[in-house]
Amino acid sequence: MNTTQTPCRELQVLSCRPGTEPTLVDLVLSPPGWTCRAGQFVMIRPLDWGSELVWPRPFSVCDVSDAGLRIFFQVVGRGTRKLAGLQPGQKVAVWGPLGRWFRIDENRPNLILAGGVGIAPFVMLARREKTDNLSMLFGHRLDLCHYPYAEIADRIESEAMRQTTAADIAAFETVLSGRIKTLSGIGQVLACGPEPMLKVVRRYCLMHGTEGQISLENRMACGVGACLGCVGRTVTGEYVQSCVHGPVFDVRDIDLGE
Amino acid sequence: MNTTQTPCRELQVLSCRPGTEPTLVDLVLSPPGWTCRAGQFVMIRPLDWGSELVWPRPFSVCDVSDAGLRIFFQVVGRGTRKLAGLQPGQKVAVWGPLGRWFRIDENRPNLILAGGVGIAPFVMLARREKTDNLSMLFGHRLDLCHYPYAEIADRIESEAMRQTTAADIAAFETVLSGRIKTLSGIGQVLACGPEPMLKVVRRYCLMHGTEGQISLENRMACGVGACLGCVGRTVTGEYVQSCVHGPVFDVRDIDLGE
Amino acid sequence: MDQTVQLGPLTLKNPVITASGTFGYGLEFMRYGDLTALGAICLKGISLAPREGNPTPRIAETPCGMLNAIGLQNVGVKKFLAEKLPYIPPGTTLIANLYAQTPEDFGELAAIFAAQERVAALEVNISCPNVREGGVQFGQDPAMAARVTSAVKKRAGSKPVMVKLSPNVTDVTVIARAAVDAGADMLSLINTLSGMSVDIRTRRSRLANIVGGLSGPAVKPVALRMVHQVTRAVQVPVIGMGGITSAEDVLEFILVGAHAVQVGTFNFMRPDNAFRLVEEVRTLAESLGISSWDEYRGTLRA
Amino acid sequence: MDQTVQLGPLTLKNPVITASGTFGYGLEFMRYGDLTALGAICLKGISLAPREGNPTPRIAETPCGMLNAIGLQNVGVKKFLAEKLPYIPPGTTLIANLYAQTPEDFGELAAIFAAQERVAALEVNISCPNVREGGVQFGQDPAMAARVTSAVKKRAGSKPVMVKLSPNVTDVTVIARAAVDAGADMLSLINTLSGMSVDIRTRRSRLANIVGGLSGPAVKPVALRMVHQVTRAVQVPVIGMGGITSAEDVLEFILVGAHAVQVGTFNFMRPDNAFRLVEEVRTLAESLGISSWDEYRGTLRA
Ligand SMILES: Cc1cc2nc3c(=O)[nH]c(=O)nc-3n(C[C@H](O)[C@H](O)[C@H](O)COP(=O)(O)OP(=O)(O)OC[C@H]3O[C@@H](n4cnc5c(N)ncnc54)[C@H](O)[C@@H]3O)c2cc1C
Ligand SMILES: Cc1cc2nc3c(=O)[nH]c(=O)nc-3n(C[C@H](O)[C@H](O)[C@H](O)COP(=O)(O)OP(=O)(O)OC[C@H]3O[C@@H](n4cnc5c(N)ncnc54)[C@H](O)[C@@H]3O)c2cc1C
Ligand SMILES: Cc1cc2nc3c(=O)[nH]c(=O)nc-3n(C[C@H](O)[C@H](O)[C@H](O)COP(=O)(O)O)c2cc1C
Ligand SMILES: Cc1cc2nc3c(=O)[nH]c(=O)nc-3n(C[C@H](O)[C@H](O)[C@H](O)COP(=O)(O)O)c2cc1C
Ligand code: FES
Ligand code: FES
Repeated sequence: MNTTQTPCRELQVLSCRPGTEPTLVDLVLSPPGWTCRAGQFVMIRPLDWGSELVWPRPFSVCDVSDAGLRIFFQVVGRGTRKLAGLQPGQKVAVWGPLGRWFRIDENRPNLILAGGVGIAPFVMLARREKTDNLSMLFGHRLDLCHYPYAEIADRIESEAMRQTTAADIAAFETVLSGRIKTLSGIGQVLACGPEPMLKVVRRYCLMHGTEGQISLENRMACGVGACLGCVGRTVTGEYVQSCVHGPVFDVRDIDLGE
Repeated sequence: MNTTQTPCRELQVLSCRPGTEPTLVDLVLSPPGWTCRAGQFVMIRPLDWGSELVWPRPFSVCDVSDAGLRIFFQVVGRGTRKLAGLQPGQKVAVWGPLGRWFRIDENRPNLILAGGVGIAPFVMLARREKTDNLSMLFGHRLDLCHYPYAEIADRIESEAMRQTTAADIAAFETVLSGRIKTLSGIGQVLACGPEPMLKVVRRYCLMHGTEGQISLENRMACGVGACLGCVGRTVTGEYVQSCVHGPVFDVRDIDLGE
Repeated sequence: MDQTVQLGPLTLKNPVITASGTFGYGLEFMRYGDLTALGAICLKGISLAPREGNPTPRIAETPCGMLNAIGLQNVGVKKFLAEKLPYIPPGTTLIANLYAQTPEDFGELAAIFAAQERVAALEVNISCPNVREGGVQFGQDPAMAARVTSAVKKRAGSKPVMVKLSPNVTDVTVIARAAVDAGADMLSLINTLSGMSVDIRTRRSRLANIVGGLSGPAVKPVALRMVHQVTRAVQVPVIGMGGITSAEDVLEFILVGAHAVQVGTFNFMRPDNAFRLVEEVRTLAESLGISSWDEYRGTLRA
Repeated sequence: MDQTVQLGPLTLKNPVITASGTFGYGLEFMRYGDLTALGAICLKGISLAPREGNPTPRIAETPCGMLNAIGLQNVGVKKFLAEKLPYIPPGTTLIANLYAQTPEDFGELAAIFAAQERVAALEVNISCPNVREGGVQFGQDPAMAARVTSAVKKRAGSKPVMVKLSPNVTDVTVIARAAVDAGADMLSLINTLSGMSVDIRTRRSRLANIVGGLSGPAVKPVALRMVHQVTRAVQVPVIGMGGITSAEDVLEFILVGAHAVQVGTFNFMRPDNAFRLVEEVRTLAESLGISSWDEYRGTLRA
């Protein structure tokens, strides 16, 4: 096997910090030597996982540089719980970068809509894009200090809204709708977050005729286009694999089953 | 459930030292508060094992005191490999003490025959027994410093023989045979070690009419007498559970399939 | 929440039963918990005459599971009644697990247990090789399953009869219906899946018997599917099992239609697991706002 | 050691084949290794017309395994030949996996692939629901298995025909013999075990299709047992699969009698696994002093 051919690497854990909010983890792996675009993802599987959890886990690339490959993730189940326990020096199989990315239009306003850990891919985006035409609206449940929000807000115009009550959620939706409407015909939104949020984004994009890109989080077994497990349904009724044709899709193309 | 009734404890790892010979591990767990006899064993299963390895693992109690429950084990497969990676503070379910123990006859010579990690149960025995009528012959493959040999040799008369070549093994067998013969009618042997060694011990015990006790290491699923997986065959052709009727048996009772 | 489960005439304190062959005669677990707190105990399979069982090795560990070929070693019914039964704490709900090689012997055994006040129900293990017909199992042939069931039912007196189904069949509902039509008061499933494990170095099977029965979490998806199928095919209560190791797993089986569950391999993972499970099931059910098992059972949405 | 495996007229470089539905059209894995280094690739199941597959969710993770209910989504044979086949590197040994709902359509597909020089053999997936007979699968009925096999065989020209067996049967040797008697040149097994996984909170199946197929290490003991049974029941080469995730696993299947193996779920665990496995199998076999597969195959001791 030609090793220069394979983008499947065994990277070392450089740090794994569950922070003060233990459900949010900042994981840094040794530099993979990849170039990569915001919105692309990697598949991750520690070498010592055995076979109880057969699948790797998909995560957006939060950032990648000479300092390493950074992943920002939330503990939601067995796999992320195990990943949160990674120790420096442990080895992790990683392949990628996979899938399609967010496409910025530098000549028009680009508004990031991030929800919770959906903020991850935008760390790299904010660091790399030199345009003034980029801003962010961030919805979050936990205290802002637990997210890499400041890193982004230092570079681009950002606003954060915390959602703890139903009233907060309704308020966020109102702001979302307003921002999306404002961009109609003159800009686009880039959205990443939980599915209910994506449904709201899609509804207002269609309602106001605003262009947008959304990143889907479908269950994935392989990440490389082989299992056909990760498919989303298009508005024309076909199934498309989100690992190769996504995870970032045009908001108009995907049927989120609303 | 009445917790005073259950001898199933969740003990903390106090230390887990793979030593300079990484296949031999000295594990100390927080004190279980049991009384226990040499030759008895415990079943061990770390709380975070998940279900890939469904069974707990059986180990002789190497020693137990206020300092903790000590296990001395060899890495031979997946379970022991995982156990060797235990970190201080991790929790382990432990139940025991289980099974029957070595019975010393203080009025006659008792010769310990230990092979490799089969030395484990005799650490406690040597520490506790005040009799002069106890001595040990130890066969080992790795350098003596990797085993708790000195702890025993400090208390009772001991001899060690290293086996690295076929000639060494033959020499050990000759010594074994001689010692067993010497004890015929006047003393007994207490043997723990790999099955080939136990077969040799048994052959000479029967040949010379020497009394003896041997500790069997049969595969165990439960350790408590429920699964009927651990049975050994008696000379009368019955199956007996080694977890409850052993692991220590009278050498004359068990058919080792020679 | 009221944990009670009604299985026809039989009332269980809760839905957690320990599975036959994995909990001995209960006695082995008395150090680890209160037997009377369990829904019931299915006793180790018992035959008319003592059986010495299969040669060793009899067990092997597999990914998320295990194989066993114990061969139904047991002390025989006489010795069980004399030397084991009297020592099981009163108040423990006991289900006898019957094993025989002919329908007639199954009937004999049923008659013996029918006379035992301490025994609440009979479980009929039809997943055993039928020596008279060359390796085919009673549990793989609907006609034989029916014959065994009616042989037991005829002699069981007032004891409810639970027939335990084998998963090693093309269509489990065919056997299920045959057993119910022949009088089974309830069904339990699954018994073990036939499997193998070999050692590439010694070139031997890890079991002296070559083939053994697979149990543990590995089989849970197959078990859930079969329990789901069977609960929709018959009207009698179904007791589900196969790979249960958590309160969530218990609720999964009830969700697809089981009245109660049995836990097997889980008892080996830790001897107090069954006792802890009773509590964990209660806590989980309450946290989900379930007010009775009747309300939750079989409510899987399409 | 010479890794070559002879499957009737078909020679493989080594015994490691990637399983249908888990390796796409091969193209998806070109970044991760050299396709021509594999024993062969079983292509994703292909039907005459394109199929959109089942609704989502289609996959679920289970202990040491996974369930899938993809529903044979595929681009159809025409598009495959035009848009996929030409891009697979020359020198890659390809096995087409055929899926149809009638014996006639199976025959049609076979005829199309018979004309394709690039295709080395045909694998017939008979574990699919037979819509005409209400849910029974071709692979569960010996008569239907035979009909499909001969329909394919008649139109397959010189291509060897491999029939892929379902494990969801009482006696797999009955189906195996039926397929061989109908002309199968070889057999492959096991396809997935029918299973289920449910969410106790949403009260839904984790698969939109409710039921799915179980694969991965969890099923290995069942797979080994069936491969062992089948290799003793028929004379044709048998390709074993089910839960293989290491070189040891590969040798286990060969030890019980398989000529070659397929690896499925393992490809998802890491996309270069199949390539690495080829090397690991070689190393392991050499370390055991095996000089040819013929020498090692089926040498399990009693
Ligand atoms: C392209 C992509 C990018 C992602 N990026 C991030 C990220 O940057 N940070 C982050 O915290 N999470 C991200 N996710 C979600 C993340 O993959 C899941 O939270 C994680 O896989 C959950 O695994 P688990 O074992 O803890 O959960 P379990 O529920 O135990 O997992 C069971 C199975 O379901 C899958 N699964 C469960 N939840 C999700 C989900 N939300 N999305 C996809 N699969 C899921 C798991 O991968 C696993 O296969 C991303 C998902 C995708 C598809
Ligand atoms: C009563 C008793 C006391 C023991 N005391 C000690 C001790 O003090 N120190 C020590 O190093 N070892 C001891 N052993 C052996 C120890 O239990 C095994 O080496 C260990 O279980 C191997 O587990 P594994 O997962 O690494 O091996 P694997 O081969 O991966 O295990 C597979 C299965 O086989 C069982 N198994 C494998 N080897 C043995 C064996 N030799 N004996 C019993 N079961 C085995 C395992 O428990 C497991 O269930 C004792 C065994 C018994 C029965
Ligand atoms: C060691 C062992 C012995 C068993 N003995 C019996 C038995 O005597 N009678 C019986 O009906 N089932 C027997 N079984 C099957 C179990 O009762 C149960 O059906 C099976 O293990 C599946 O459940 P589990 O996955 O929770 O273990 C035995 C299982 C094991 C593991
Ligand atoms: C996602 C997925 C899709 C599959 N699609 C097919 C298919 O199209 N045709 C087929 O014959 N088998 C298909 N299979 C079955 C596999 O080829 C194989 O028989 C099974 O997964 C067992 O092997 P494993 O345990 O190594 O995965 C599929 C399996 C999976 C997991
Ligand atoms: S994750 Fe397998 S095809 Fe997309
Ligand atoms: S280990 Fe289960 S009976 Fe002895």
